[in-house]
Amino acid sequence: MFFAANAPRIEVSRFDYRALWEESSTYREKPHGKLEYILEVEGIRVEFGGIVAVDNAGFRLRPGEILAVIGPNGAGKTSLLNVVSGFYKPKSGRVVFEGRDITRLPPHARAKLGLARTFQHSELFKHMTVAENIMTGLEPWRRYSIVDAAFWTRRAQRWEEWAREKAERAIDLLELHEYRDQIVEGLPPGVQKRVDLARALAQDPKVVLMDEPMAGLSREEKEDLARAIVEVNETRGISFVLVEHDLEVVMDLCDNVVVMDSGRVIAEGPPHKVANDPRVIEAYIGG
Amino acid sequence: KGGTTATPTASPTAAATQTATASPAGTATGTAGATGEKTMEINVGLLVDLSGPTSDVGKDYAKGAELAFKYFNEKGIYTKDGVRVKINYVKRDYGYKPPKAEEFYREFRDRYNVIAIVGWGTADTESLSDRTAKDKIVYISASYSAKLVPKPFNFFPAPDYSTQACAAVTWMSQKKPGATVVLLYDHKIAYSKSPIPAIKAMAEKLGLKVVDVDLPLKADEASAEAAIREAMKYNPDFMWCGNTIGSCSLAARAAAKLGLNAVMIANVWGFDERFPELAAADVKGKVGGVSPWIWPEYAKDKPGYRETYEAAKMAGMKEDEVNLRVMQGFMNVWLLVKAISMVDSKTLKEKGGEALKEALESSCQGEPIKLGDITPEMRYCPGKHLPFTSSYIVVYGEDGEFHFEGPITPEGVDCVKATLEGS
Amino acid sequence: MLEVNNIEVVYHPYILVLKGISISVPEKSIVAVLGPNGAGKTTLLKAVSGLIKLDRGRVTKGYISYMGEHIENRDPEDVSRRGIVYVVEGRRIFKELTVEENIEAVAYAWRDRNPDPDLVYKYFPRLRVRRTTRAGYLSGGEQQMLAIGLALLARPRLLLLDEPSLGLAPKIVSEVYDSIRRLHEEEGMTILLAEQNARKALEIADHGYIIENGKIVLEGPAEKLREDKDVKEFYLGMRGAESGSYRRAKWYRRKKRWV
Amino acid sequence: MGELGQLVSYIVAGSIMGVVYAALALGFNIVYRVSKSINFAHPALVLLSATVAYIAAVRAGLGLAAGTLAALAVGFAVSAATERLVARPLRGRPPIALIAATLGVYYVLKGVSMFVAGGSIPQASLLRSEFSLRAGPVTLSASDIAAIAAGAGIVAIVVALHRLTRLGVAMRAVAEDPYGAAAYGLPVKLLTMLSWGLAGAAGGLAAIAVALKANLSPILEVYVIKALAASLLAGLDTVAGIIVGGLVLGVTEQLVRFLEPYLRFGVIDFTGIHEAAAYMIMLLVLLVKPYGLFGTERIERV
Amino acid sequence: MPAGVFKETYLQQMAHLRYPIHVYSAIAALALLAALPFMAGPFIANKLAFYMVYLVAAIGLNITTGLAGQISLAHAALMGAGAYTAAWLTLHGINILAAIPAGALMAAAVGTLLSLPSFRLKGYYLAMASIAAQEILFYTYQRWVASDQYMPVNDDAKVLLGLELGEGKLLYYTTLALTLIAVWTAANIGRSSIGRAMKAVRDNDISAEIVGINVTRTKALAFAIGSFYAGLAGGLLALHLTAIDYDNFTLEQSIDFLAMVLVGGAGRIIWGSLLGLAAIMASQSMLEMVFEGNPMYKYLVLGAAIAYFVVKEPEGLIAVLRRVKEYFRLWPYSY
Ligand SMILES: Nc1ncnc2c1ncn2[C@@H]1O[C@H](COP(=O)(O)OP(=O)(O)OP(=O)(O)O)[C@@H](O)[C@H]1O
Ligand SMILES: Nc1ncnc2c1ncn2[C@@H]1O[C@H](COP(=O)(O)OP(=O)(O)OP(=O)(O)O)[C@@H](O)[C@H]1O
Ligand SMILES: CC(C)C[C@H](N)C(=O)O
Ligand SMILES: [Mg+2]
Ligand SMILES: [Mg+2]
Repeated sequence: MFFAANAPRIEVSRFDYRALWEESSTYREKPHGKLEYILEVEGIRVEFGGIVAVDNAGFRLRPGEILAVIGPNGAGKTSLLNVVSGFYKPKSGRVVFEGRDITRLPPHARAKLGLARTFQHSELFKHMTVAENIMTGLEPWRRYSIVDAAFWTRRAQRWEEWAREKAERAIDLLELHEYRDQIVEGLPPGVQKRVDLARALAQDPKVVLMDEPMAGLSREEKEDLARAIVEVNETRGISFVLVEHDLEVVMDLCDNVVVMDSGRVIAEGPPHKVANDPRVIEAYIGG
Repeated sequence: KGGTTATPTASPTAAATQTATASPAGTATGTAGATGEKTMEINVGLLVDLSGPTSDVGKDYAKGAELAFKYFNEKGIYTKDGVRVKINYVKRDYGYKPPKAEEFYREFRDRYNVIAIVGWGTADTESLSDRTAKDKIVYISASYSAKLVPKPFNFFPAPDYSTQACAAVTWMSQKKPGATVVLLYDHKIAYSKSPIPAIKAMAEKLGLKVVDVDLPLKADEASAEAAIREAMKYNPDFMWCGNTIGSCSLAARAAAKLGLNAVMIANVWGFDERFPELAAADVKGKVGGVSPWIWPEYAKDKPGYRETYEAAKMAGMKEDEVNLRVMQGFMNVWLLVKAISMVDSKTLKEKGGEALKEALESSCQGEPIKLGDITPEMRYCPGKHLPFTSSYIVVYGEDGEFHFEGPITPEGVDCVKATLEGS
Repeated sequence: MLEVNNIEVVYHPYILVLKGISISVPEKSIVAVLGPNGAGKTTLLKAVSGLIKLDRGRVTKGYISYMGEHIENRDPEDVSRRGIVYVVEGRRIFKELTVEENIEAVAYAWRDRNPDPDLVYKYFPRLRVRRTTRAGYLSGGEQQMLAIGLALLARPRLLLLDEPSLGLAPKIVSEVYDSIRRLHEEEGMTILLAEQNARKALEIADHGYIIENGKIVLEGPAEKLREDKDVKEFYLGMRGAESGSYRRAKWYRRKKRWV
Repeated sequence: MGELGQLVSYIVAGSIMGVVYAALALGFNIVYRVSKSINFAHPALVLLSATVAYIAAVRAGLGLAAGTLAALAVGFAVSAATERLVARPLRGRPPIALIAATLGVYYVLKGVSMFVAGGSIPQASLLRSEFSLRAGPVTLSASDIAAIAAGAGIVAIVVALHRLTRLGVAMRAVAEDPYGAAAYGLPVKLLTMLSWGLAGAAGGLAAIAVALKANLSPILEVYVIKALAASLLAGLDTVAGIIVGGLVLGVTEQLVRFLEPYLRFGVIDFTGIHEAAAYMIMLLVLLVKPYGLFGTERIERV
Repeated sequence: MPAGVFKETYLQQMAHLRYPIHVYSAIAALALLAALPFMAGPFIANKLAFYMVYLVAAIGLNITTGLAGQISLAHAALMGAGAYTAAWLTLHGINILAAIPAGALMAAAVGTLLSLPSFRLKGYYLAMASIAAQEILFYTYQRWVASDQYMPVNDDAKVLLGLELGEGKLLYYTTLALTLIAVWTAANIGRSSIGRAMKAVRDNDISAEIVGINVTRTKALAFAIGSFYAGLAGGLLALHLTAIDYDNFTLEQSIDFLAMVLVGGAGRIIWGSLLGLAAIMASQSMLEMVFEGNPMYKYLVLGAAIAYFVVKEPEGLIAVLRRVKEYFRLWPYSY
């Protein structure tokens, strides 16, 4: 596929983009060889003025795994995800990414390490085109200064070319060609979700956190999105953490499931096992 | 300059006959009209404040200047060699904002090729003075700032603010030696600050104690009260108000309300016939102002004043509308007209503003200039455009009448120099 | 009770969204409108409630009649006064107000009809506990309940519900649907329901319409729709033997469309 | 008069200004409550109301009562019209649109004020009376007393209106989500327009208060801009809290003014710093406690 | 591999002048601008040069507010920082051409400071913070920086190799040259990744942060760059004027700048600013000429125009221009 190991690299004279590719591209022959867990989240506690939203919860994610976090509304799933992506500061607990403690890191720094995230509601840059949205995700890897930008130096031009090419690959993957130069505001919600994912994938992340990716999508759109997730997971070894209410999707896609209720983890394990856990049925699935 | 012609545009000045058409300075239109006299036209800029913080006095000043233009045009302005000069004036309201003044200055210069400007404010006149000197445009301003005294192209028919203020300080010290004087002025306005160094120098010389208090030029009742409250801390015998009449009258009202018993003397622009009415409080015997001239109402029939009234009548104004401000505007234009009458048409045509300047400066050695009986004999010398040095102190007496005391000529301190060095 | 006759709806300036839709909602029934994303379900409900006006939309053709009166292109207030209340998609409650204040605010609108806050708590007892919490901090299910609860204050005769299950956990979905059923049964409310969750909707509905692309492509009694082959495949995700695994979906591209 | 007496007189003056500030700030808060937006035209609205009041009361000689009525009417009408013509069509657009549009209205109203007064805003007082009350270091003029009455009156009326009816809550609901509110049957348009009108009327009465206190002048609007500090200090969505915001602002300003003479150290001369005091309070509040003392914090979630 | 082909065209797609017609128009416009002082006389040329100063400032605000969405009503005050710095330097014998960039840098520094509130505040709150900042800076200028109301600019510092840059045609050309540089660099910043990051922050700061953009830094940068242009304009002002007066830097001027950006087209750095400038400043000058400087008409006419355009043309005059263009392109058919 487009991201395969032997994808042709652009050769640009005098400018070593190979390093840049290496830095941002997570594709390895054997992804994440040594580490057992790529993301470890332990003992997280989040409070909002007295309300305990997350209470000593956590999960561990193996490289290449698709993990689902499910649980009733208000269980603290989004809050937990926000802690992982850095948007909320936990009261206690830690987030370890590739063996490195990132609990105190600001969100934008985490993105650069390879932790991407999509949103529950469309959080795209609505006045920009699809291509621009995706390219914006590459800003952390910008390799030229404001002076280069102002005078549009070779350096700036080269980088822009590189970024655009990377964006094109994400566009290919998610079949967004027809929307490439359209402003995202007003695109169908399903397409917006795809753009959101493309923006994340263009960053060559190691882990993608997705908050209710399937909410509000039709069956057909859900299938499209699922296909994309499975594909990058299989071909590039990208791991996923999905917060999702659609149990069918969870059962079909995920390797492991974590179930939360009232801020705590009440069960975890493979989907079929969890689905039959009485506590889960009681708290989440219902009779 | 003057080589290219700006696009002739119909200027919308009220009276069509008075509008300036874009034309190089001093176009001789040759023989014109039935009378067969030779005529030429010149353009003059009129920069006034009708809407800004000094519009309380600016509106009447502008009125005075405009009626002077009409009056003299009507009566006929003749150069030394008998060519009739028609003055086209272009009026701009700059709202007492110096940047706007500079914008309009450029319009005057580039679009209308004016050779003289009748101006207004201190900050703008001062900051433009070097440029007007370069452009050789005579600038007759309503600002009598001491800093303009040495400038080659700036003129005014009065002593500078510093010399006037020194007269006031002299007066105070005569009334009560060793008195405490609070200086109320706007610490951020060039006009208000202008005489302060001279006042301080003079006060030191005469042994008076002075204290600064900030009174905004754009004062309102609340801020005037605050200023007076601060002034009361110092138990003053006198106060100097360096702002315009609106602000000074509010200060007087606040003083009356808060029971401060000091006598307040205001700068020329801070005191005139309307003061008691504006103060709307019992200020009898407690306020006064400086004036280099007797006010029109008190010398209606004297030469000079007569012309002012005549012009006002021509413009359809009532007699009691003629006040000090109208006269000041009238005088500035009159000075310009005087200058024109002192040159011959050829020099005027060739040298424009410079000719007028030289004419006025010829008074240094030769015949002095007088605007009727309004001013004493005035002499403008190169490098020192200080026509005379005496001022009256106008006091609003216990009887509710204005009394002119003086004229006083400050002595012992070079007030112009004190200001030039002091800031 | 409600008769939507062949309406066309145009958003400003000329985006035609509904292309001739007719539905009818009999008194004391539950009618479900199903359809994929962007089909026009919300638009239909907005057209009925008058809210399209706020989106600069208009009914340009056809009519909507409620109890024999034409109500298309009226102000939303006017429509709600007649007893039609619309529970907007996406839990549009007043997030910065507490639950109580939410109720108070809406009660203000109906102060002439003696709104009864206890009715809200009766159907959604969970909310009583959360009375003083700001609504923004409620869980998704509670927010949805509050949203429906607020509508009750108006004592509507026709309740328009837009995707009440959106983003809710399965158990909460069941709970919400139970409440809807109770409202229908105990208060005798007529309900028009727009849903993506076809399974749930068809469970409680008497009649269903399927909209795609602004047109009705299928309609019928709920039980009939539940058995329809296409509905089964595309809305209920049951695809014969394969039974539609998402994992396998990746190689399977479907092109079939009704229209 | 001793230092202490001085201080007392400054504090009294500050409190009077505080009441006036509270009345001026009221307009901002009412609009914010119902529209979640700041009406930057408010300063000019106050200016216009004061100008009209002056024309009615002094130029036409109808007296202060007539002037007050005129100001109220003009304030109400202009503000309601602003809502209808500018704010309503901008619903849902980002804040900057309404900021710019109301600034445009601000210009227009300023121009109209100049126009009705014949070309420029006059400097004049609304009330001519030499009556005054004196108690120790404190002197109150007729204007002061009338200003307090007008200022405190309008604040009391509006607070009562909010407290005694559920209008306040309804307004907040409308502000937060006009769309949802309309769906639930709240009379959104009417409520919004009435609220703006009320804000305008409050501005009209506040205009009387401030014009009594500070005279009619082109810089009257500066007081209104400064009153924003009182709004912020109290919290933009409170009504009753505004009185605290106003008093704190007014007294602080006077205290700074009191201290000014002691703040002159040669080159570094803080003369006039009280003019900037309101803005410093504003900045400080925004940086430290943007929602003010009594305001409710916004909820932001992803 | 579509990417390979695309690489060739991407830079072309990003170019400022994409089609031959753009190139020709640019050349024609430049020629016209160069010849203008000879064709139109000093008044028009001076006026145009003066507008250019404000164009540079408007571009600055269009970056801060239009592109990055950080509302600022303190832009005039920032322009002041540049102007006073430049003027002060000339008084100390520094040539104006060195003083102008120094002023711009100073303004950028002050602007960065002013970005502090934006880290926490948005929308109305940020607008109010900027009003406060504007007034505090204004106070500083009034009382401390130039307490004599004006700070003179040294005319001798406006001379380069015996050429008087502050006068006549040279003033025009100097301003033109600096303006063109400013326009070009601003346009470049707009199309760079930095520009995209700013737009991202404007559209959705939360997701920008999560996507990996350092939002705080981007906001600070947006303020810094915007202020840099404001300072540049301030420096140019020092070149034009005989003295720098605080009345140049009032809240009202800041409002005018904001109006220029919004009426012209927010986020359309060059064309939006240009159209906004033409609409606001040029019409203001017209009104001043017609009504002898009376500001009442400015308030009435401009105020109404601002409100009208913001309400009726959300995207600004640029949208009107596009419609006109479209109309002519399709002429004589209506669609
Ligand atoms: N910013 C916040 N301020 C205050 N409380 C919050 C905030 N964010 C979340 N909460 C509270 O924390 C709890 C957990 O919320 P969270 O959004 O994490 O749940 P969730 O599992 O994602 O639910 P859903 O399935 O509805 O999305 C809820 O009670 C919520 O009210
Ligand atoms: N305010 C609007 N202006 C213009 N077009 C709109 C507007 N609102 C909706 N649309 C368009 O109308 C179409 C139908 O939208 P609608 O929201 O009614 O669909 P829906 O069936 O409710 O979808 P969903 O399942 O996502 O809620 C969509 O294509 C949408 O883009
Ligand atoms: C203050 C005003 C009365 C104008 C005055 N001529 C000045 O010097 O500025
Ligand atoms: Mg969630
Ligand atoms: Mg919908």
